[in-house]
Amino acid sequence: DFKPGIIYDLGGKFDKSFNEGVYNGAEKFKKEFGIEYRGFEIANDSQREQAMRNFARRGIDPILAVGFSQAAAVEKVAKEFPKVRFAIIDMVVNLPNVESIVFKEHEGSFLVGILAAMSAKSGKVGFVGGMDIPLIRKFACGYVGGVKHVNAKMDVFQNMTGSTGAAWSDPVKGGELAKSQFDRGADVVYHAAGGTGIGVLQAAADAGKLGIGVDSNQNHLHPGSVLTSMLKRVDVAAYNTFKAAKDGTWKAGFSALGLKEDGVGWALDDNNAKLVSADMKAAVAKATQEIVSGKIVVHDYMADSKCPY
Amino acid sequence: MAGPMGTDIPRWANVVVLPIVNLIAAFLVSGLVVLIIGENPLEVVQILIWGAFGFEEAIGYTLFYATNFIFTGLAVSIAFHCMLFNIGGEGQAYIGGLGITLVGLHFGFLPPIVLIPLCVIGAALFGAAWAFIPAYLQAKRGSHIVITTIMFNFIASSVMVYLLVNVLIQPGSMQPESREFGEAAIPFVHEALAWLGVEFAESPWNLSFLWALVCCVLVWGYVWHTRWGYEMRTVGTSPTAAAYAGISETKSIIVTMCISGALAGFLGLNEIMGYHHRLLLHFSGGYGFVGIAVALMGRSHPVGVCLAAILFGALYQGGAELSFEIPTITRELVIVIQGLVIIFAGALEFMFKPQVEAVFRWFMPRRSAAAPAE
Amino acid sequence: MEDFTLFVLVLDATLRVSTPLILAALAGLVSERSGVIDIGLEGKMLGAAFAAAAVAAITGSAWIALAAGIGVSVLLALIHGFACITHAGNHIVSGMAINIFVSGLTIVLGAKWFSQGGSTPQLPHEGRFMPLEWPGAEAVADVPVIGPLYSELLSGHNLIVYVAFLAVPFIYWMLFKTRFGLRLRAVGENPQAVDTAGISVFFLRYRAVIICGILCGIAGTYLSTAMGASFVRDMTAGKGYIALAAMIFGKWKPLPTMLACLLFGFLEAVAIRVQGAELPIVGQIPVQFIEALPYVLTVVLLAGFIGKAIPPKADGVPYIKEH
Amino acid sequence: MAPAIKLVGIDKSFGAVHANKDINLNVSAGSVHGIIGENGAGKSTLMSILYGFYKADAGDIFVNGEKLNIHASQDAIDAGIGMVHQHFMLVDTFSVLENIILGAEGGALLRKGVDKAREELNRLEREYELEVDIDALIGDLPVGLQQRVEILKALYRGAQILVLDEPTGVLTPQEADHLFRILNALKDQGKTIILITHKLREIMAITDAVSVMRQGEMVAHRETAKTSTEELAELMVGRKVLLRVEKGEASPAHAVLEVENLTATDKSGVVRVKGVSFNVRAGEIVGIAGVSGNGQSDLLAALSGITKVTGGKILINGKPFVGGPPQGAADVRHMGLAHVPEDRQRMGLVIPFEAWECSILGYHNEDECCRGPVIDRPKVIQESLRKMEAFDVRPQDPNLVTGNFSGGNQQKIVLAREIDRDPDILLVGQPTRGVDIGAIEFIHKRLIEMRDAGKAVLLVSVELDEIMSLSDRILVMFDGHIVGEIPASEANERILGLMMAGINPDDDEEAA
Ligand SMILES: Nc1ncnc2c1ncn2[C@@H]1O[C@H](COP(=O)(O)OP(=O)(O)OP(=O)(O)O)[C@@H](O)[C@H]1O
Ligand SMILES: Nc1ncnc2c1ncn2[C@@H]1O[C@H](COP(=O)(O)OP(=O)(O)OP(=O)(O)O)[C@@H](O)[C@H]1O
Ligand SMILES: [Mg+2]
Ligand SMILES: [Mg+2]
Repeated sequence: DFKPGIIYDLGGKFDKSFNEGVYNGAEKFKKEFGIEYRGFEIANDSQREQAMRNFARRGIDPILAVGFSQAAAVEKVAKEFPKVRFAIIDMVVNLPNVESIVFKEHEGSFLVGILAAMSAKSGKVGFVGGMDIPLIRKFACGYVGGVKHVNAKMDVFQNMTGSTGAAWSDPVKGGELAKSQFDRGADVVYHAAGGTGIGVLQAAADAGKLGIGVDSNQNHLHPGSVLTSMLKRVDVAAYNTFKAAKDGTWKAGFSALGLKEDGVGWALDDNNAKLVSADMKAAVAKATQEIVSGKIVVHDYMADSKCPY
Repeated sequence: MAGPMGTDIPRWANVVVLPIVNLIAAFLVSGLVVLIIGENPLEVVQILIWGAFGFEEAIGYTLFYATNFIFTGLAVSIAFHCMLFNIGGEGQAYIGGLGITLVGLHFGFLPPIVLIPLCVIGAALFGAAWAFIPAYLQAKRGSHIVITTIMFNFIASSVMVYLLVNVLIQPGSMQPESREFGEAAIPFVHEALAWLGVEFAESPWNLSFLWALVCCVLVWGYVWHTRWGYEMRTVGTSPTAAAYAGISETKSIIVTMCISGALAGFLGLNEIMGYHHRLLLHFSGGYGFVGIAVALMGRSHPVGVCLAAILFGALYQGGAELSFEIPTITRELVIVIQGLVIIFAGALEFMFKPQVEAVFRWFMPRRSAAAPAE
Repeated sequence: MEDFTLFVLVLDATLRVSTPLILAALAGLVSERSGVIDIGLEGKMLGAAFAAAAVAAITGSAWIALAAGIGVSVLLALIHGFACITHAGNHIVSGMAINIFVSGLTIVLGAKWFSQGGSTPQLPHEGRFMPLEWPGAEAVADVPVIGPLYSELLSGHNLIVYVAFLAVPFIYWMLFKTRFGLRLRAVGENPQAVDTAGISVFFLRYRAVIICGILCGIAGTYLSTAMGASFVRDMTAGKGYIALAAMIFGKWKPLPTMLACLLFGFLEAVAIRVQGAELPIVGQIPVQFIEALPYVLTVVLLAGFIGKAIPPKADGVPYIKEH
Repeated sequence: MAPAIKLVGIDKSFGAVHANKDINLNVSAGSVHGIIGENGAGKSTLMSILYGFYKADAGDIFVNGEKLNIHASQDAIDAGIGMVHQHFMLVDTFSVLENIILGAEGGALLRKGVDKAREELNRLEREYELEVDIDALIGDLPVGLQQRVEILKALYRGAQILVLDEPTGVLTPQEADHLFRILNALKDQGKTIILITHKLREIMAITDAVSVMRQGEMVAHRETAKTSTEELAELMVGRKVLLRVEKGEASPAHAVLEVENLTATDKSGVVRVKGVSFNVRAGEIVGIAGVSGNGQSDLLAALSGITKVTGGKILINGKPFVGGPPQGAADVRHMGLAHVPEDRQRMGLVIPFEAWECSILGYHNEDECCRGPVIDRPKVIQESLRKMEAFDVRPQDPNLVTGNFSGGNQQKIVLAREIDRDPDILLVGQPTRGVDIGAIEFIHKRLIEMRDAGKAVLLVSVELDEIMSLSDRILVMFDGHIVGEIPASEANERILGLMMAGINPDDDEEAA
């Protein structure tokens, strides 16, 4: 019988960020098809392999590993259990029984950068990252690209919350960082900081400024104060993987989900409808089109560890 | 604390029975927590024990974690003998891992028989170096070592993130990790057993475990059988007597802390050289702090440290199986238990002493007529 | 002018960031003045932050939340007291244990109650301590110098910020001008002297520990219901340890302790703004360096620039009395 | 009239130590009542029970005829009992005033109480010759003044019954006389005084009645007028006491230890030894007398290499010695100096160590203890056993924890270690403090033997009897200086007492 499983990364499934996105996708799958799945949150690095092997041994299939840190474990365990199907998000593992899913976060960030630039009257916007790692710089770089695409003279303040794991879950510091950017004149602040971002959005709401959410749709957190959210559709990825496996259409291989694949995007709903003018919608739509068509190539920070904007 | 009382209670009552009573108390309170979150404590215990010892892989994992705890537990306990409270095991372990990584990255091509001793040296040097500064400040400037080692944990964390993100990261990789060192590594126990023709389930349990046991013996010998250990204990118990005897307090503090740091640094042997084969962010994952609990439980004696380390290893492994089996129980339950063990075995160490002694007196022939009236 | 406003804003942030440090450092000060070392400030704040956020999420009242935060913190303080005062346990071990225990328990309970991986839900406005605008703040905001000082720096903080700064003279007064303070200081220096003067050492120390709990409770409540708007795991992020360092800096005296807290707060506030900026000569400073700066500074200062920090003589020494 | 204090059947044990055994005591109102007993006889314990500091296992306390339930010190204070403890109960960082009002502040706020206290204290100071600067910090005051603060503290609380626990241990004979004048004044005011001491001279000088304790028991009560020192001494130790040590003439030879213009500081950097010069020759015992705290301890520490010498010269066997930590104490041993420290519990021994471990303290790096870095345990234990036999340490068990030996036996363990290696010079500090009379005789004999074997001995003691009976020459230290030297044959208590107070006896005679 069909029993899929998920191994979440260290942040845990309620990180309000992408682990939670995966969780939402899986829940959707569960509701739709009435199929139970197993989830496991690891407590330390050594448990990745253990949990994966545990799953595989108990006949759980497919196994979805969330986060780039799981790559080594997937590589190892997938070799041991060649009959079990594995999937990994945010990293590539080249094995015949592994599906690798990565996202082009820079493209989504580019779009919200455009929106930020257009709604910032002061000409200044901000970015608050979580832990200072390349992945987050990739978000930042795409965002800067979008802002400069609108107006090359605009200032973008950038802050990283810190260098330890706590940087993902320090909303108080996130709030302070955002406040400092508002103090310096920023009108909109985009966060890619997991739980820390909650503080960023809160600070924006408290200060009467705008925040931009990330990963999941966070517009509802402070209606009217969240300009939009950069969507990284890990929920869709999780859902699709499970569904494909159920339907027997699952394929190993590599997919990079960008705008074209609907893997990233921006959120528009009742909560932010008033904040996004027709002009802005048009500009984003245009940019989307140009990116999809290849006319605009958003720079990927991780390709060369540089940000040209 | 309690003076050398001329009581008629056998020594092992305080050394063995009391810690067990404390442990039971800690587990009873933990059971209460389990009840509060609406689960059945008995079932939890069952799963914990089965998850820790119920099958070969579980045993492997338990002993893998135990190896970590032996290293950090020894580190804390040797410092205790010099009356130093080394809260910095975490940072020293982390930096020790850096030493191993540098060796692994530069000499990964060497055969294991050469590489592994080099790693041991690398870990010891780096761990000791990180302990040296707080030790020096304590010995020479009187800066409180508890505070400085706490600060050094935070500093180590920042240093390592900086290095991983900017220096050691594999070019092109998004992960703040070093590259893999190559083939050479400390063999896994299941591999080693396979050479001997014994089959054992695969687990991260590796031969660092043997080195941990060797360290226990070395620490035991050092503390109780060498003149350096003698000097260290003298400084720890009576600094004035040490000054009288011409023993350098400064030297003892620094040497002890360096040994402590080196022992903590060995954590990386197990985690990095034995299992991950590359440097990970936060691989020290709190093991340094657990070392405090292990040292307290183990009464700072290597045998006690070993037993306590296995206990905590079992908790970690059993706890993982537990959250696997009962999803409503989060993995942090193990941290709660850990905290309770430190409270009961450490801070409330002697709370049950009167009761334990009373029980012993009950069973023992009375020798002193003048038992106190309390 | 621009620079001045910016500077005022940095000071403003300094006040916000320093508030929990001041409360926690004063808490540690009262405790250590009575002879009880407390490295469990972190745990007490964390416990209070959780309790406050949890209660605020359920009741929607900031005041009940504050009561809950204080209640939990005092309970933890009493456990510490029970270990250190009644059972003559090791103060550092007890403090450590409480930190570890609380960091686990808040998540276990939080996960059970709110099913958000240990966090609490976002708090509504009534569940939080919101900024208080002083009369006329709007009006004078544009007056040069005075304007920003009044409307940004003084006005517009939440109640707890003011409480923290008022707590400093209050604790000073309590320690040095009252009978209770005299006895409390005496018990931290020479408990036998207090005992033979006919005063209970245990009761005095318990009261000190309770005051410590109350202050930590306020600090924790501030984190989750005033500065932030929910509880997240390990949200104290080392503030308890920084407060401890500040107390040592301040040599166990209220006013210097507050200044030390302000210094650390200022550092953090500046760090947030310097981060990522290109500075002359040194270039861009790595964020990790800035993050480690308070810790490095603490070590450097402890190593000699503050002279000798002499703790109360009986600090951390259990008082054992034969009966 | 009912006795001021009446104790009936007081019993108290600390674990295995039975400190007070069924004690009865009557102290009549308006008298000075002495309690004597050897170290560890249980005097302090008894008084601490009276003062509510300890709780008796059994027995009743009556004050002015009324039965009193004393649970805490406050009850005793309320009943008008004041106590000056053997170890002062003062807060060093507080002012005199703060110390005095502690516990009797007169209101929740300090302000009012402080003003009233000033007035009251001025009155008390004048009335009883108890002058002291009430705004000075306690830590800055010499012990004699600290004691006055303790007395003031008790009087301030309105004490009618004053207990003084060995008040003269820290005083010169002259200061002690001043104290006795104060006590007499108090007595004239109708107050009752209990004076604890083990100095017979003081009992005879001031008390009206005296009770004797021995090993936890109250063995006798006497009216002072109807007893004698000899009787009291015998009651105290339970047998006839030999008050003089038998020894022959000394035949000193070359100087083994030469000290020239030595200065030294204590831990906090205060100069304690101020330009001291003397020598100790082979075959003689030189005694250093002085009230404790006048630099003797620091002199010993400097000579034995524990602390750094800040000026002057030390020659051992003609070779210069530069001491100071960390190596000093080890170096000096190699030069042939051994040191029996004043404080055996904190210096001479490591209390939680086993006896064999303590038997090599300071010599643990010597070749005979070790094979390489490893301590040769069997050999050390055997050596330790041999030394225990030679010095009659009981019990003869090298594996026993040091703390479980009695005080006298602990002292013998230290002596055995230091004397056994046959040093050229032996420094001895307070060799018989807290040691029973039998052990005292033994220790004194060994010191004389060492002298007769041609060794140099430097003896520091606060017991004038000990100094006078053992030494061949006596140096007196006062305020860091050596203020005089006299041959033992010419010394008596009065002369030494004056010198110990920094007064030249010749001047004093002229003045008289
Ligand atoms: N707190 C305590 N715990 C254990 N034993 C104690 C304690 N206080 C006193 N004793 C023991 O009780 C006995 C009597 O001690 P106490 O202090 O009353 O003697 P003392 O007559 O005052 O002697 P000294 O002249 O040395 O002051 C001693 O054997 C001592 O070791
Ligand atoms: N703190 C203690 N712990 C355990 N045993 C003790 C302690 N103090 C004393 N004892 C035991 O009690 C006995 C009496 O000790 P104490 O010090 O009162 O002896 P003492 O009669 O004063 O002898 P000495 O004259 O040699 O000092 C000793 O044999 C010792 O073993
Ligand atoms: Mg006494
Ligand atoms: Mg004795």
